Amino acid sequence: MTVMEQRGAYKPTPPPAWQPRTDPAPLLPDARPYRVLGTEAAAQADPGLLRRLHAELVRGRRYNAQATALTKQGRLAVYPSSTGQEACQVAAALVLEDRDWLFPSYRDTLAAVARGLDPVQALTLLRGDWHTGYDPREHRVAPLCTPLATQLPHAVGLAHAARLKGDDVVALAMVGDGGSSEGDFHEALNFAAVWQAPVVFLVQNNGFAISVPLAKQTAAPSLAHKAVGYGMPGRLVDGNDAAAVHEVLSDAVRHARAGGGPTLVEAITYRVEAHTNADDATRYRGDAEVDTWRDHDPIVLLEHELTERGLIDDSGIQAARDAAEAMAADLRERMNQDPPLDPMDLFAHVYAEPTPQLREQQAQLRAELAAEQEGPHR
Amino acid sequence: MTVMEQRGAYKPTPPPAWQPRTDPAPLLPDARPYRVLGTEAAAQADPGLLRRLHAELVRGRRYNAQATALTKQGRLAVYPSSTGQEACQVAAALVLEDRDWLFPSYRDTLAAVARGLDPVQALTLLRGDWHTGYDPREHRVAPLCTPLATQLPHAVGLAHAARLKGDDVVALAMVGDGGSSEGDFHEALNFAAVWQAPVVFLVQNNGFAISVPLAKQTAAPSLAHKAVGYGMPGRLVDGNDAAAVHEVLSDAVRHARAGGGPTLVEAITYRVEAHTNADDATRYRGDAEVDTWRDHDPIVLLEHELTERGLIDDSGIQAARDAAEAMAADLRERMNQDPPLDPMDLFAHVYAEPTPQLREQQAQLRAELAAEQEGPHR
Amino acid sequence: MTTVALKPATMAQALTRAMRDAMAADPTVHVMGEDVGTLGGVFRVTDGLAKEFGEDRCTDTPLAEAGILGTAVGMAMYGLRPVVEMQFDAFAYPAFEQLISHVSRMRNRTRGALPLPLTIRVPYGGGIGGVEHHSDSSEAYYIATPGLHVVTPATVADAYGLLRAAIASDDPVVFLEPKRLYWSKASWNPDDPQTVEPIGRAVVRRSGRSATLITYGPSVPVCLEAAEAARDEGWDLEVVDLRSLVPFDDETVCASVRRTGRAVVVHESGGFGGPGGEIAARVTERCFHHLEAPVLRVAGFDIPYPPPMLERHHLPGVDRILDAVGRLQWEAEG
Amino acid sequence: MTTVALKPATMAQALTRAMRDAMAADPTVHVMGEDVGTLGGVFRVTDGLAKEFGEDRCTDTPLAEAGILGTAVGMAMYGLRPVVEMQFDAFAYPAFEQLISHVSRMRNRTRGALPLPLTIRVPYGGGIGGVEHHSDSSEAYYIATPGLHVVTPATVADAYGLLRAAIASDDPVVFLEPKRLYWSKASWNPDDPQTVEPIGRAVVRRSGRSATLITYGPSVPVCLEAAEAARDEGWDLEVVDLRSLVPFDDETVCASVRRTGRAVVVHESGGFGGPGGEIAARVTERCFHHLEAPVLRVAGFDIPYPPPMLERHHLPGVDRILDAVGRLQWEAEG
Ligand SMILES: Cc1ncc(C[n+]2csc(CCOP(=O)(O)OP(=O)(O)O)c2C)c(N)n1
Ligand SMILES: Cc1ncc(C[n+]2csc(CCOP(=O)(O)OP(=O)(O)O)c2C)c(N)n1
Ligand SMILES: [Mg+2]
Ligand SMILES: [Mg+2]
Repeated sequence: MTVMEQRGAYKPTPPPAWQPRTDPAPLLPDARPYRVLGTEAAAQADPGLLRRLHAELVRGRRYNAQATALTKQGRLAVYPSSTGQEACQVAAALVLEDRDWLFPSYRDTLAAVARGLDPVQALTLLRGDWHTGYDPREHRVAPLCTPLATQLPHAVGLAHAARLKGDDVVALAMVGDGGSSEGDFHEALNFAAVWQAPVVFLVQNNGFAISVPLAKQTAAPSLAHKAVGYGMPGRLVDGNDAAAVHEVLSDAVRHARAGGGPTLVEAITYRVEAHTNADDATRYRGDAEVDTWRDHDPIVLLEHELTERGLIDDSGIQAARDAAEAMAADLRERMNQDPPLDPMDLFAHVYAEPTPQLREQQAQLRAELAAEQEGPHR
Repeated sequence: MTVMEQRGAYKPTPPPAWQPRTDPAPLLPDARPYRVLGTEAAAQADPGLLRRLHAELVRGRRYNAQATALTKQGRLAVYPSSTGQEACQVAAALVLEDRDWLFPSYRDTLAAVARGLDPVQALTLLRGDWHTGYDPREHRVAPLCTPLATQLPHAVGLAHAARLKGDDVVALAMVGDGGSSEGDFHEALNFAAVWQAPVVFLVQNNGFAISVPLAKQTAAPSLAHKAVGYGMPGRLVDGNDAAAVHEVLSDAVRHARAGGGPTLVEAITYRVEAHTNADDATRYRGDAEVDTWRDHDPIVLLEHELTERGLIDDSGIQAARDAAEAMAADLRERMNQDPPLDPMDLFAHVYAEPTPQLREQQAQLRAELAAEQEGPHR
Repeated sequence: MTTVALKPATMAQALTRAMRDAMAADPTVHVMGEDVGTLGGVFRVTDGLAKEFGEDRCTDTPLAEAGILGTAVGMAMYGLRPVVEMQFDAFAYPAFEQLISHVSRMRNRTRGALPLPLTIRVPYGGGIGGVEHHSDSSEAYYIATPGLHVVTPATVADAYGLLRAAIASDDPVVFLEPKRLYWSKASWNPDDPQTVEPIGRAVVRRSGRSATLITYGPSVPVCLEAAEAARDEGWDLEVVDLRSLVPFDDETVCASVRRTGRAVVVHESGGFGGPGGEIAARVTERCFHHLEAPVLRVAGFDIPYPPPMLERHHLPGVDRILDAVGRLQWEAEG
Repeated sequence: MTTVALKPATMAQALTRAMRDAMAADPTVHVMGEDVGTLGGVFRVTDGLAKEFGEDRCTDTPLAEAGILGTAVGMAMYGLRPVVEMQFDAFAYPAFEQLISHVSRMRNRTRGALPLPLTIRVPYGGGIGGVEHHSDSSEAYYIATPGLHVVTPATVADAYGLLRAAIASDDPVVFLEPKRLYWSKASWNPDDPQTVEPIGRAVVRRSGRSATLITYGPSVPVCLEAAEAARDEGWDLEVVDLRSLVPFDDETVCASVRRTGRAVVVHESGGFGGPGGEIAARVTERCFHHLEAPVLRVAGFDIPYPPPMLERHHLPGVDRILDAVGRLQWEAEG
């Protein structure tokens, strides 16, 4: 049709009705991170929960310290500590039901342990005897994920599959501030929102991606503000306030379970230690900044609240510490044993059935090992 | 340090001052797409600009029609028409200075032509004689980009490089609603905002990614709402209102040039024709929907405004049509000639200097072609 | 289940039928990708599945390949069997991190606890006049990634049989569909109980005694044509269709080469670093003393896939294959 | 420009020096990547560059590899020479679409109008006790992508010379840095005017007459060690360091193999579909009548890279190389 014809036929009309697909207002995070401890909201918090959180934080801190010590003794290849981030780690684990799934990043060993994983099995990846030390299906904990943000679409797919099957399962996926820059973050959040999948995304904004501070990572008002661009609610929480993180995540899990779709939670926290034992944090930040955060320590915050309100006494605190020490002693002892290693395993799990090629290679290695046993280096 | 020691040393403090890094309010798009034509704002519009836009729209529509006709004659391998989207195409080209760069997607041949490219050269990719028919540096038009959203980081990098060099250059990058789901979209917008690069992102939301409607693509209030998650302004505009698109894009270009950083513009438009000549749109949408959009035609909107306000008369309209017909006749004639083809070119531009391997392969092909010339198929 | 008379059927139809039968037989099979639902895919290979099984079983995803494959991984972790369509070969590249770092490794990572029964369908190769990024042969990337099976049919029957096997496999399978064979036809009766073709077995498509053409996918018909033409030159060529690049059927291939003493590997994918090098090397390792000539390769040039008007110069054709056969040092024999 | 006495220097220091000298000589050279600025990179290879040249010349990017490479493409389009660091081999995968569909093709796509003078530094390979995704050998993907140069140094001097050449190249170069050689040392005086080592030339690292070991990158020192050990068996091995996989130096390699009549290709990357197949195939094509035995390959197994405690079983070591040499059909000779 030529323009001439069109002109005769058409009248300019207003644009076909266009509506924002959802109301953006409720999706936007509050201007300040949500807090419970030290605020009026604390009065509403369940004392039993607070005590449970406290015990787990204390255990978590000790776990981090012990694992870091194990790197120095050569018992771990590397350990990315979550010291200072224990509130996020613990709350993420505690808000989930048994049937739910946790998708941890490589820094979230502690969350897996708080969910009930054997502390030694959780360290397999970092000890280096295998890539994953536990059966993810048994524990509903996905393998600790190293390629940043790549676990997020897995969480979405799993949650979606569960919903399709009619199972009442929520997936909680953890990622760092740095990881939020990856394309997989974007794609996962978008799929989750379009599918209304029961997923909760927890961004631990600990201020750094190795040496790179948040200001070089994003110019957004907050990472939680990204949520509106996917059509899901964004929530901002004080990541060192275990009660607040627990509450915000619980709400998000409940919302997801009820069919309300995904939520993006940004927890403002801080990586108090270096990126890993191999990192030298003095190259990119000063002590003063670290100290302000040490003062806002998740354990101290919670212990203070509990003490002030008479919900815990010294013996209660001591009991938590004793339990933590017992866990650490057990961990130390078991990690000091060499793990069993079988080189033949290299070929066992590449495919359901080894290919003819892998069988040949396995035979070759077996022969080599036998020769090694027999005689010295040629 | 044990928890015990910490407890003595620390007092729980409020969280270290946390501020939203930017105020989100001004970054959010208005609730309704911005319009000029048929509104009071039209009175402010420059008549010369409106007439220029009109002439380009008419030419653009004709270009689309002619290119589609060429597919039927086997003169083009494929043509993704921008019929109905000419306002976006033309405005994107016209808001740029000569030194600025345009980054078109595979649907944006017309934008390249409106920027001044030879209409035949712009079709090289789709004719299939080579991948790109023009020198991108000469025209400051990047190659038409097929892998969706991958051109966006290029635009960011180029704009950033120009700024580093002290050049006053803006890049305008075009992408579709479907393309906004790709990870590269996310990464590009984030880099642009962090670097405060002088880029304008224009999303032509034409309702579909091939057969997939927007509702399966995103749950966001609008695509423009994604902007706040990067810390850049998001703008929503009626994509069939050439004056409005021109104004919004001009503002964004001015903002970028002044050092204000990137803007995300979502233009609400509609793909009136099938995805390409090879697509069968009746499989996924009905005529009724298409008709509402045909009624909101960019040319009719603008022609109506111009006529009502006495800014154009029938001879003016006729002149625009005559110019369009002349362009089409020239295009038709030149596209009916077989393009020169040199198989040896296959090897010429893989590297600055062909590798020894490519020289061998080139010699092989040369010999084969010579043999072909000499005798028939063996 | 309604049955349609499809004889002769195209490869595209056989593929559709394979998915349909798999979906009917197993409720955990889910098809997903760009435009696979309402449209039935840009090649119509998923035509009718959304209608028959609903959009939850055959899903139009958002436009993001890493997201498609990544969510499919999660679905497989929960016990589904996703069948993912990548719209074109080159549009699988955004999903490579998910493919290499997760799809291929999840079983290994978890000592077998998390197998991923995932099929990734990739229309591949040229010869259809597509503009850039629509004709890549990307198999070199897949075969260099341990943990993936890499399968490609060349016939209508294999399209059905191998896709059924891929979907049934407890391992991830990259299923490469030769685009230009989508419309190839064969008399094939889909209502006969179809044999699922086990993955990992090559087949001799044409017996011959002079030399072996080792090939797969889109190059199989070209090699068969070349073998016919070669009769004029006095050569009786054997044609082996690999069907599966991983696992590789050394036995069938080497048995042929030991018989003929000469071999040419033919594929469309670029020569340098392409599958032909692997194939030639392993055949040579295993059959060295049977070889009258080095194993030669006929492959695409080491260039980005050319524009449509020039692609015929790039694609291995009958003449180029026969030229290579001619270089197999025949004088040495006689 | 301040000069530092660096003798003996490590490979990491030579690489740093190469970037520093390139940046000093050419203001269009920009270094970018994750943690390359303030931290100086996780391997400290960019140490001091941000301080000396400013953060605009050595930039900490957001954490997104496709974004890094994609923006570098744009920067190169505007005339800069970006040097991109991918933090580890496996973290280059998210950038593969940009690499394959743009970096490798932009020159070709535009008939030479838009060359991309881009260097992509990828620390690669194992042997450093890294957990999963930190030890991949991904060269098979790169060499199968026409339009890329693929280069890898094995010595301190080559690290400098080849990186200078890569940065000076008008083509994109994937520069593979063998992680476990970062701390290898050599007496190398950076204050001497350094010869930039042209890309595309292999070098004979050790002359020998019995057989040729064809290798590159992290396997070069292993092969040299094997060659020493082989003397006890009466074998005098030649070791060819390829240095550049693309372009490939057929001349040097084939000259050696024609001399020795036997060859083993050694690399850490998985065997199936790895570079060894290509190398063995092309050497065989070119030197068939000089070969006393098939060209053999010693490579990593066809498995995902193993965890640190098992990696020694995976990596080609002296014994495995000598076993292969022992299979080169010596009886056939005497
Ligand atoms: C895709 C990918 N790129 C790069 C890396 C290397 N890397 C490991 S941790 C890290 C920083 C992560 O920062 P963030 O996401 O904030 O998590 P955090 O370490 O602070 O917990 C980087 C760059 C990686 N693991 N994956
Ligand atoms: C990375 C990638 N994936 C898939 C495709 C195939 N494809 C071409 S156009 C298209 C739809 C694009 O939709 P949209 O971005 O909305 O642009 P429009 O066609 O509407 O202009 C698809 C899926 C592609 N070109 N690139
Ligand atoms: Mg962080
Ligand atoms: Mg669209």
